[in-house]
Amino acid sequence: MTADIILSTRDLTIEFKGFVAVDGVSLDIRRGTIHALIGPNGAGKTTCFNLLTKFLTPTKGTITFKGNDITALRPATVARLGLVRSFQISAVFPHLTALENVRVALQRKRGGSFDFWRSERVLRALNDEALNLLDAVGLADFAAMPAVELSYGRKRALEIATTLALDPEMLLLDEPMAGMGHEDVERIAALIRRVSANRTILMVEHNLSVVASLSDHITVLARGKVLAEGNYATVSSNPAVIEAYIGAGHA
Amino acid sequence: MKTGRMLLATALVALFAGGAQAQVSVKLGVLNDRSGLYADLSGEGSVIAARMAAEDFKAKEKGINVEIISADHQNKPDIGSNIARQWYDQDGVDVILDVPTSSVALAINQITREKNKIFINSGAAASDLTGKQCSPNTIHWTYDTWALANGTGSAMVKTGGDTWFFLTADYAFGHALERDTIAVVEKSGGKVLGTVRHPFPGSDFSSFLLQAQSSGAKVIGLANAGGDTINSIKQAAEFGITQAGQNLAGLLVFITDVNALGLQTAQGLVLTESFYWDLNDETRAFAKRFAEKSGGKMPTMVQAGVYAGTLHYLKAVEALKDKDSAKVMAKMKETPTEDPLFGKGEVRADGRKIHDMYLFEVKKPEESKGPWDFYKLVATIPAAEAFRPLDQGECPLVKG
Amino acid sequence: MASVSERMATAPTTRAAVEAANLHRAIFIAIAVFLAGAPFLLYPVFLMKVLCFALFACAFNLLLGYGGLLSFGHAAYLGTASYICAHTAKVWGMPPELAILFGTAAAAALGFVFGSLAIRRQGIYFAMITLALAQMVFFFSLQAPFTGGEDGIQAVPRGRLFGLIDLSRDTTLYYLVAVIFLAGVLFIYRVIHSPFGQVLKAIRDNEPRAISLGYATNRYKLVVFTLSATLAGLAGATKAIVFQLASLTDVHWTMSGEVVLMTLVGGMGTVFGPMVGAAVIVTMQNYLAHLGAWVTVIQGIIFVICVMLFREGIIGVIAKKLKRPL
Amino acid sequence: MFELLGIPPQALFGQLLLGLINGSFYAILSLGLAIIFGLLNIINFTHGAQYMMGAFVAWMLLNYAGIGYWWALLLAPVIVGATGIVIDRLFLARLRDLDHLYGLLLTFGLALIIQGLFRNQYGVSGLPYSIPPELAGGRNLGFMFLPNYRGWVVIASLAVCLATWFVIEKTRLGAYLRAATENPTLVQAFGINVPRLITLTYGFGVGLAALAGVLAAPIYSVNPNMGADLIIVVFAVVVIGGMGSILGSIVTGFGLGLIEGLTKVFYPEAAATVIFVVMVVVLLVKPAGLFGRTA
Repeated sequence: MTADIILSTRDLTIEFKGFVAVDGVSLDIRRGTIHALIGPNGAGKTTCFNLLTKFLTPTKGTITFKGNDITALRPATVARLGLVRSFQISAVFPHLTALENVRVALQRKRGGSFDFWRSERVLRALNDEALNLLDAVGLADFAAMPAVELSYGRKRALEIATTLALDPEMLLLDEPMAGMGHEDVERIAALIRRVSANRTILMVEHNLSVVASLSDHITVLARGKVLAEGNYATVSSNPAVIEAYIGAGHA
Repeated sequence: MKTGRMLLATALVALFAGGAQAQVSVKLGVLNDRSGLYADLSGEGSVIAARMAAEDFKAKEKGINVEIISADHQNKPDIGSNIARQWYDQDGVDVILDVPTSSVALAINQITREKNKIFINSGAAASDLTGKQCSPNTIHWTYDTWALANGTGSAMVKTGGDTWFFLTADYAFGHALERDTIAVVEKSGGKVLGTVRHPFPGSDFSSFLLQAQSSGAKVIGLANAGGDTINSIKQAAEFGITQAGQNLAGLLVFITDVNALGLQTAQGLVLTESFYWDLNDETRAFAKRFAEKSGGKMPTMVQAGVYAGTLHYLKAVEALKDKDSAKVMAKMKETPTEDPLFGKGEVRADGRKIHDMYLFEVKKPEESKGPWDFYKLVATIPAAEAFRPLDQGECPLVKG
Repeated sequence: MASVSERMATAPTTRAAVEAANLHRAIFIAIAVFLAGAPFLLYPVFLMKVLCFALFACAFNLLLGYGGLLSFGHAAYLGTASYICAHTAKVWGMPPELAILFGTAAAAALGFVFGSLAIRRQGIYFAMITLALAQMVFFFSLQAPFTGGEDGIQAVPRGRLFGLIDLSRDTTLYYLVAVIFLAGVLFIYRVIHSPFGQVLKAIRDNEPRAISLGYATNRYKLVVFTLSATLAGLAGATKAIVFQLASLTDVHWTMSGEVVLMTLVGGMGTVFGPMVGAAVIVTMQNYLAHLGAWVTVIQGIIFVICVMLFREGIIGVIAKKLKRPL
Repeated sequence: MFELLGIPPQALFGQLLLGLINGSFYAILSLGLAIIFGLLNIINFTHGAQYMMGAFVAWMLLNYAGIGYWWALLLAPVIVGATGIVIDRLFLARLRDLDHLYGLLLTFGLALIIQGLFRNQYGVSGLPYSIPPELAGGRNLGFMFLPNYRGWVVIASLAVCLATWFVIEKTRLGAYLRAATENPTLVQAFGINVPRLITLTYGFGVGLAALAGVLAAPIYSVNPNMGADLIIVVFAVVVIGGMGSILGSIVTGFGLGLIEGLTKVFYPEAAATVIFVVMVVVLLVKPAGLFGRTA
């Protein structure tokens, strides 16, 4: 069975000055699924997320990815192992064009990124692949536009294209729908479903209808702890979950 | 090109003026500190002094067209040498005057030699200018570290200050001043009990002053300059060092420093200068005219040196009716100097200008009759003894 | 798929890049032509000063404008190279080309060491650490015996290039400096437009994102820091030969401030901005030298104006007007 | 009595005390910087110039208005603090949304302007300012002669530092301040005028610099460059203490004064460098500084 679990945590805990943001969280994420992490404001979702991608170091606990203990590794190393994240606030490189944004991601696999004496013309070989990725998220027409000039929804799409360029085994999406209009939500949801085909996705998301339609498995966090787990039907009927949402989130 | 055009213009002016005398146009550049530590002791005052020299000499009537320009070297050798190159190459400057700050002076010394022009230094202290680095194109007018160390060092030992402790700024200039003074003190029969090298620039000297105090030396020699000296003196007064019987010897202190400190703090300080405005009737008359132009400030010895140096240069040009550097330098060295500020003197083969030096003590506040009345004359060091003997400077020009 | 390739053919992406590259090439050629003729119009020593500072500013801009790292201690590399070059040429009697090489290498080594310390922190922390490290270099230069303290190292011989060409004539030396300058800025241009430069710009724009893409950003920062220090060193070493002088001015923190000013005035993150900025500031200092302390005041005012109203700098504004990267 | 490395222990006490006195200046100055950095996220490069202004305002009050030291101690920080408020309103407030490095560059430019203007007006030789008669003289402590004024400096700066620390860490106002640094929107929602709070904080930090200037006027040369070199040392102190840490800046300020004092005895040539050496060592071991949060 363990071969089925791509990412797992045991007793993951982090403390900030006496405040325990994530408290003994143990997760098992199965390969090939879309796993959602939800919970009311301040439940520790984003902190948990940052722990998984190594942007924060846990006070205690372990993280295992593809059977390797990655607790002590650095963020860039984890990314190279195939665990790639997106950001809550759209994370693009504003002064690079959309094409360059995607190409920077492709470039890493190509190697030779320290070659400061070579012309960037060598990178043009990657343009085709980059354009294909842009096309996949509907941005092919904006390839030459600096990312800073793209609309919010397109920035999110660009970010996902960039992430996909790494062809990661596992994607961590931090609120992919945050701040999006209705149409964009539909499009991105479709995109997520499409790209989930042969990879694992863990996402943090507020929009419960998106969670309901996309995810195979849901973990509910509250006050840094796991409150409930299961599919949407199970979780949404759990009285503790309802109480946590009504009690804290929508006060 | 520019120079050529200017010469043509002045020649035309001369032609129309119908003057029977041959016209010579000289351009003098006063290069000094106009914004930093030495701005008060050189700065605009030196420009005023140079202008006064040209007027007093009645240069125009004697057929010499004098143009005076000035610039700020900010006490940085690279800025100074840049200006000097441009002045010589582009602007047709014949003579550079003043140049306080030894590092800049040494740079100008080298460029002047390379371009075969004339450099009459008044502001800098480095005795190397007429020593190892002496040049046929340089005259060092007013003072140097050797003269200061000699004046203060030997006179203090003679009056009983025979044990010394040095407070030395930890860089080349401080080391040189310390070395020169130690030599004089030991030669005069004094003893050096210790030295402490303080970082440069520093602001708190109390720790070093305590070390000086506990050494029990009778004299604390301040081998530093500018703000460091001012702070040392100020804090020595605060820690009651002078009241407790130790004497401070400022090895490079100017009248502007005393003015900044105030007599309350500076009283009793012993120092050497080559000029003081209140020496005699001639210096007082000059100082009065100078003060009218400079907003009430009395001239410093550096500014006096610029005046006297300009005067001597113009005399040589007048005698030769020519401004060729080599000829003028030769003339200046063979003619004895005489001016109202430094009296009679000479320019030695190594470029050293020789005149009397004076040892002063700073007055107590109750002794002072008004602003700028700061010094009591302690001793006059005759010209023959005031400067480093010609054969000790290692100047290559002397051997020949 | 076909449709994508079709669009590729007319893609504005590559077209814009090619157009920009052509424009840049034209400007570089214009600069080269100007430099070739300049000593007949202007005072060569002044030109050499401008070129040295322009190279220094371009090196600094590589770090700030493309690496997003504000170093407030770049004088350390300029000054170290200047001292080492002056010492090698004067005391060891090395020919100028070797002296410049030695000076540059020293700056590179120092840049590597300081860089590895400084990149451990970001933003303002980074700036303060570079400043403090540079301050150590200043105190060292003040006290070390070989630097000549306040006097600096003076009367540095210009020597003969490769033992053949006598550099004592200003015009001859000028052409050497012009070649060094052009080589330096073309190298910087290549770095900016290299695979490495792409990653660098990405890190500048959004470091966490670059990390999440798997880039070990600190290594890139260290490389660019070292490159920038090396080129600053090249400028410093050349300057020592030009002025025959290495002095404390070159290592003082106000020099670090001046190079920021030059870059800011010209336009940070532009290829040509720092050159223009350096020319403007050096010219200003030269022609306002007689104003004394007012020069600092004017510099301060320019700083304030740039930060408040004119953050893109001269070339930045022009580039915006032309809608072309410059 | 035994001797420590050739220095009698009494002399050592004396030197340590002097180090502490210097440390007081570092402490007040770095405290001001830390407060400004903590709330505005700006490295206030003008701090040295504002310290200098404090000393100059004291001198002006005495020479133009006949107002003595004690009133200057109160008035100069208020006056200079007010100019700080003007600077914040005119310039810094407009840069809040930009990269914080612009704040650094702006204050650097302002420092150049202020120092240049004072140099033009007053030259650089310095101006005399006497120790107030109440504090003139000194007492013999057995191991050294301690000028009364130096004793006063230590007491005054300790009091100021502790009072500031207390206000920021232990009072309601301080709680708002700290909260405003973390989450300005939230504090705004409590009905607090955050922009005004920020402006006043800047004014207060600047006032602290001016206070240090007044304290320094009787013992250091009052000249336009007096802050220019000091400020770099103070930056190092702040970096060592951990930027933005109030307690860190106070403790490090006094601590480094002591270390510097000891260096002046054992290896005086290195006295100016030692702080930077300490800084590098600290950064290697603890990149966030001794009291800093790891961010």
